[in-house]
Amino acid sequence: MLNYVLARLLTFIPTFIGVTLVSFSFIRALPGDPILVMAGERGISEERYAELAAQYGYDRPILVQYWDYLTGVLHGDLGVSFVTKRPVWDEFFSLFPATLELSICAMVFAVALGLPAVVIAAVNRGKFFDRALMSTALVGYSMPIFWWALLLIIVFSGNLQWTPVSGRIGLQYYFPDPTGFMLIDSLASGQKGAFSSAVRHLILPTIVLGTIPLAVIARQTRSAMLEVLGEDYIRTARAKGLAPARINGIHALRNALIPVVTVIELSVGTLLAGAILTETIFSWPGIGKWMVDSIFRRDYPVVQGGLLLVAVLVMVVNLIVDMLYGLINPKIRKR
Amino acid sequence: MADTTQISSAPTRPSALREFWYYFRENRGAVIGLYVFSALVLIAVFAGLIAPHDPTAQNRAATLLPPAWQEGGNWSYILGTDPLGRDLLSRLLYGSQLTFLVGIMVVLLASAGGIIIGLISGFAPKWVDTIIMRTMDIILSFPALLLALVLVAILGPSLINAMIAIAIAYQPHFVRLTRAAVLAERSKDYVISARVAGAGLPRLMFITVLPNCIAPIIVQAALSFSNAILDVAALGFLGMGAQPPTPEWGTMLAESREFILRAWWVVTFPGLAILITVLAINLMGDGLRDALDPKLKRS
Amino acid sequence: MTNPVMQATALQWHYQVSGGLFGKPRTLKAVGGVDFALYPGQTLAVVGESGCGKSTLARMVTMIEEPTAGTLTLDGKPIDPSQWASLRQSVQIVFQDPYGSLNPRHRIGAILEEPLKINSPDLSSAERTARAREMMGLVGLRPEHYDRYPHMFSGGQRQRIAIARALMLDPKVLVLDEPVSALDLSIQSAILNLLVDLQERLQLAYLFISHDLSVVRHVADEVIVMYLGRAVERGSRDAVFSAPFHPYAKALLSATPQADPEARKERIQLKGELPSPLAIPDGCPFAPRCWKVQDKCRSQRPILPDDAHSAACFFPENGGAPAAES
Amino acid sequence: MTLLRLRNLSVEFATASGRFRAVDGIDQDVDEGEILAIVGESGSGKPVSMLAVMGLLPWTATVTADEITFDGQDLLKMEAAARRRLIGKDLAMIFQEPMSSLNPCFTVGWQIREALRIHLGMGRRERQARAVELFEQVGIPDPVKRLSAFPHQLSGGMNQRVMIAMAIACKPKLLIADEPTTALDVTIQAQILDLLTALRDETGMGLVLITHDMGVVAETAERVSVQYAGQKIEEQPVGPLFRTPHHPYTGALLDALPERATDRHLPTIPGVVPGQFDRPAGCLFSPRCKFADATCKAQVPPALGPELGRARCFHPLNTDERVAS
Repeated sequence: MLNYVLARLLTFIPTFIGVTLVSFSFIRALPGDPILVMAGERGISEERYAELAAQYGYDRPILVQYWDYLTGVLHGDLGVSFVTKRPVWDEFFSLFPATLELSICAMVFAVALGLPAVVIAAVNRGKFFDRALMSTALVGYSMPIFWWALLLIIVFSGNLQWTPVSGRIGLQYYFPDPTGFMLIDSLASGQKGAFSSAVRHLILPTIVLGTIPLAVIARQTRSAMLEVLGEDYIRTARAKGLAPARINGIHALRNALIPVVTVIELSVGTLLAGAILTETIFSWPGIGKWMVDSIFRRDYPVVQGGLLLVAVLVMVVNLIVDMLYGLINPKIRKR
Repeated sequence: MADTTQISSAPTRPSALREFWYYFRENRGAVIGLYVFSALVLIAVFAGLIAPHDPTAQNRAATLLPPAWQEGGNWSYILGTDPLGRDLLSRLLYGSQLTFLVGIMVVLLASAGGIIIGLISGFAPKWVDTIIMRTMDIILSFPALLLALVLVAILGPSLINAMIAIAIAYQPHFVRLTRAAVLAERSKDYVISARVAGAGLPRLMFITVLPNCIAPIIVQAALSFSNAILDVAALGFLGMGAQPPTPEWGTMLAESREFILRAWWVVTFPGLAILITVLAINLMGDGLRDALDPKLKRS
Repeated sequence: MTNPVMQATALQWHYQVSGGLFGKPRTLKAVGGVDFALYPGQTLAVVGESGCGKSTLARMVTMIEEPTAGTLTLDGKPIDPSQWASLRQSVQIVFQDPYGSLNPRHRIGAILEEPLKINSPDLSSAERTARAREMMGLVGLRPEHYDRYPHMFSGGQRQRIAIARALMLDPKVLVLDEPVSALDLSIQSAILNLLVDLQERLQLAYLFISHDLSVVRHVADEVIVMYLGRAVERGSRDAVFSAPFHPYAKALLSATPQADPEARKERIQLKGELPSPLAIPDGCPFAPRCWKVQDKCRSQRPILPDDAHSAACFFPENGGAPAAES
Repeated sequence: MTLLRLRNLSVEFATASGRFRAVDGIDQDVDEGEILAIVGESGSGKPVSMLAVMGLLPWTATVTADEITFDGQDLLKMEAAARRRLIGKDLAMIFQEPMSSLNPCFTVGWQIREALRIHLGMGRRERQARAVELFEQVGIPDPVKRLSAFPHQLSGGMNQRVMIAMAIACKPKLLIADEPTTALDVTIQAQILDLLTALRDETGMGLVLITHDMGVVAETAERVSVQYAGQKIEEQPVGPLFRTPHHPYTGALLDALPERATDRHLPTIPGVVPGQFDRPAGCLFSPRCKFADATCKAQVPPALGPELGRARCFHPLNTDERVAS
């Protein structure tokens, strides 16, 4: 297991360097001169140009620039936003809890609904519940989630007026946010109605963001279960006279979870891509909306830094999932 | 050789194609998906003949008309009109052309590149393989939509750039899949036989191994087809894909977003069109997987 | 006696197993020094259990794997990897699994003609087809099989196709890697007969690899018994089967079930299982499982003597000559 | 005494290309404490009848029978839950691939203790003690340590011993072994076969050995049932079967053994076992049989009397009129 962890950590390093290379070359790949782009339509004097070039180090060899960039990244220096003039690093971490809160809620929604449903479906294989679940999952999987969000808004915010359309909490509430998680901070503030407002703001984004992972988990777990149910050791379990519920719930599910963990790994990217759309639609002040806004504002240091941090985030989550994979797979754990 | 020559002929088994069709047909959803998909393809091909109006023609006198069956509707605009008075149905019909174009182009670009890189990776020495796989890891670290957004930001928003960006983001899936299939096939005896017979590397790659790796690639292609449609629509929705007045479904949604509480049809129909198309392709993809994946076959 | 068509001297194949990040890489000796000679029209059988290195030996002989050490000669000329391409025609192989050894996407005709296409590109396609059809007749396939795909055939017929393909290049040596192990008894005999006929007619040298002693007894002229990558006994078929010298060979023979209920015999029960090929004992590799092991066996490695019938054992059975120490 | 009684058992599978009859009207008795071998080549459906008894067939299979009785209990009429209490306890089975037949996610000890808990309701301590005892009984060295191993940490032979320990955990009356040694090396095969025979001698359980290896049959079995294309075509005690087979298929099979060869050329059986698409009308062996005549090709032969090994044949071998060549 230790070897597995270390070997996995070692692959992290080249991937990390590659990701920094991609985000570094992002500015280089922009059509036109980055300083001219920075200056915008106002134009720029030659002295100012040279000054800026020296300031940003654009006059030095490309390798030196990359080295500076890399060491800067490792020290938490991702540059300063053109628009807000705040360090990208600070902006990222002030917005990150909002995305994290939403993503965790969506994942919990997907797993808590998906796994039990699949086990029940596997027991009743081919019967109505199984078919209904799988059809629903396929529809969910095919859903353009930006449209799904609009539909939910029409019904729940427009017609029924149950849920707010945007933001994380009602405008009337104001309290300090030490954790950045609105659910926790609203409870801690002790203000009446704050928590329920936070919850109501969270419901629709959670459903929208959780839909695809839910569909993916349901479909993948079911096909993993079907595959596992055909294995020799399931026949052995049946030959022991075990009840179907025990065979499905313990012998099969335990094995089926091993491939499902890797599915979760692949859906991290999907989740973040979904966050971009969900946050934009619900004006959720998180990383996704920040990135889209920055792309529109041509705030390149933010786009560059955000791109890097999102990629590193995906890598870290994948690393954690891989460790988890090693833990639940005895063939790796006990080698 | 008296007693070795006489062997009764092989039992007649159903042909591979017949068997494929049997398994495909057994999945009722897949057959429905196939019918819907075929209908959509026909619509896309003959959009110019079916569409009642020019998709970009604006009728200032008839903006935000509801669908014909609702009060205030007009049968010349069956599904109603958008805020600029353009016929929704015609725009949807023309939009299907773009949708299929996008799907096909993305799948072609991503799979062609992915298959070749995957084949190389599966046959190359370990260090080349490692470099390729790490590179794919790097691309996979960026969420496809974000990567596409950023690439489009660099290249400028357009449908073509969106397709290229999405194809790049999908490529690693084809690389990984092809490589895994190649590695599984490469250790089989028939490949070693070909080597013993003297087959060189190109022959081994393209004639011996590749045809046996096609099944999972086809399934992945179907998946990528539907995902590409979703992602291009999402880019359009974010304003980074096809630009107005192109009748692209995602772009149409974005244009009419502000009217969602006033005119449900301008939002509902483009989204429904995306959902139905994607659903039909995914249903077919499931059928393909069932029919091509021997692991799930029961005999 | 004629000259050997192929000769192996001290053939070895080692394999580096990484010991993880901190463990030092260990060497797996899949084959640790084997000598043999193949003669036209003769069959050399290599027997042993899984992990004894017999399949690795097959891969070296067919030039799929380069030997780590030792030499392999063909018609008296040493084989060098740079000449593999031109020498491969002379050594062909038939595999155990008739289902995995034929390309499922190619027709039988294409499978048979592929070796010609690669090695004799100047042959016209009509000539190739004629050769393939002739070969199909030779191995007992019918002309209409030419256009069929492998999945339409039974295991026995596929094995005929595999044999036909191996013979398309007129090889001198045919490596048969468990050619009948996957076949049913009623099919096995027909394939064995075919192999016997082909050998007589084409004067082929067979390297017959098998774990099934009753099959080996039927087809072999010479026998090598392998254990953990080493030849522990070598001799003519009759000598090895009637009076095995090495205790392992004796145990193997006694463990092989005989299809005769009346012949109740004493079975030698071997202790334990095969050691890991990464941890081959220092002395005699068989020492941990041997019932007559002595201290000398644990510390010294016995060398297979260079006699017609010999065993790598210090205390051989049935009056064999004791082996020398290494 | 008869432990297991099957009458007119048939099993059909629904496949892509129609229904396939894997077992065709088999009658079979297994007595207490005996070793019965079921032999046949691939495609003869030999494990299917026993899987049907165990209730282990996939859902595509349809089982029909006039009678399936085990130990005086009618398995056909039994409730699923009651049947599960029987299976794994009085009626146990081991399989061909020991590596894949054990659940890779649980330790072998956990898997054995599970059987003890479900069927015997033993306490934690008791289960552990019994598991150790079972490992010693099947000859696994260092049982306490091995109990906490996962299947992938053990060799194939060791895993088969674990399977056997699990099967005999509740002292079954009948143990069905489906090709228990096919995946193992010869020397390990000898160990496992000796272990199974010794366990039978010790516990008096019945043993059904399903195999294709005539050598294993000759050395282990007491009674042999020969199957061909889903039918039982002959049944005799092991000695007479090898000496005087009555069905031409049995005879041809024995002749094809290389160790019985008298010549460089072996006697062969032309053709292959009929499959789903080429089932002959009359005797299933008639297309390959050198004695077959028009009757054989047209009519299904009934089973003969016990003095002729219940052979399903119109022209049995080794009768008084015609002595084997």
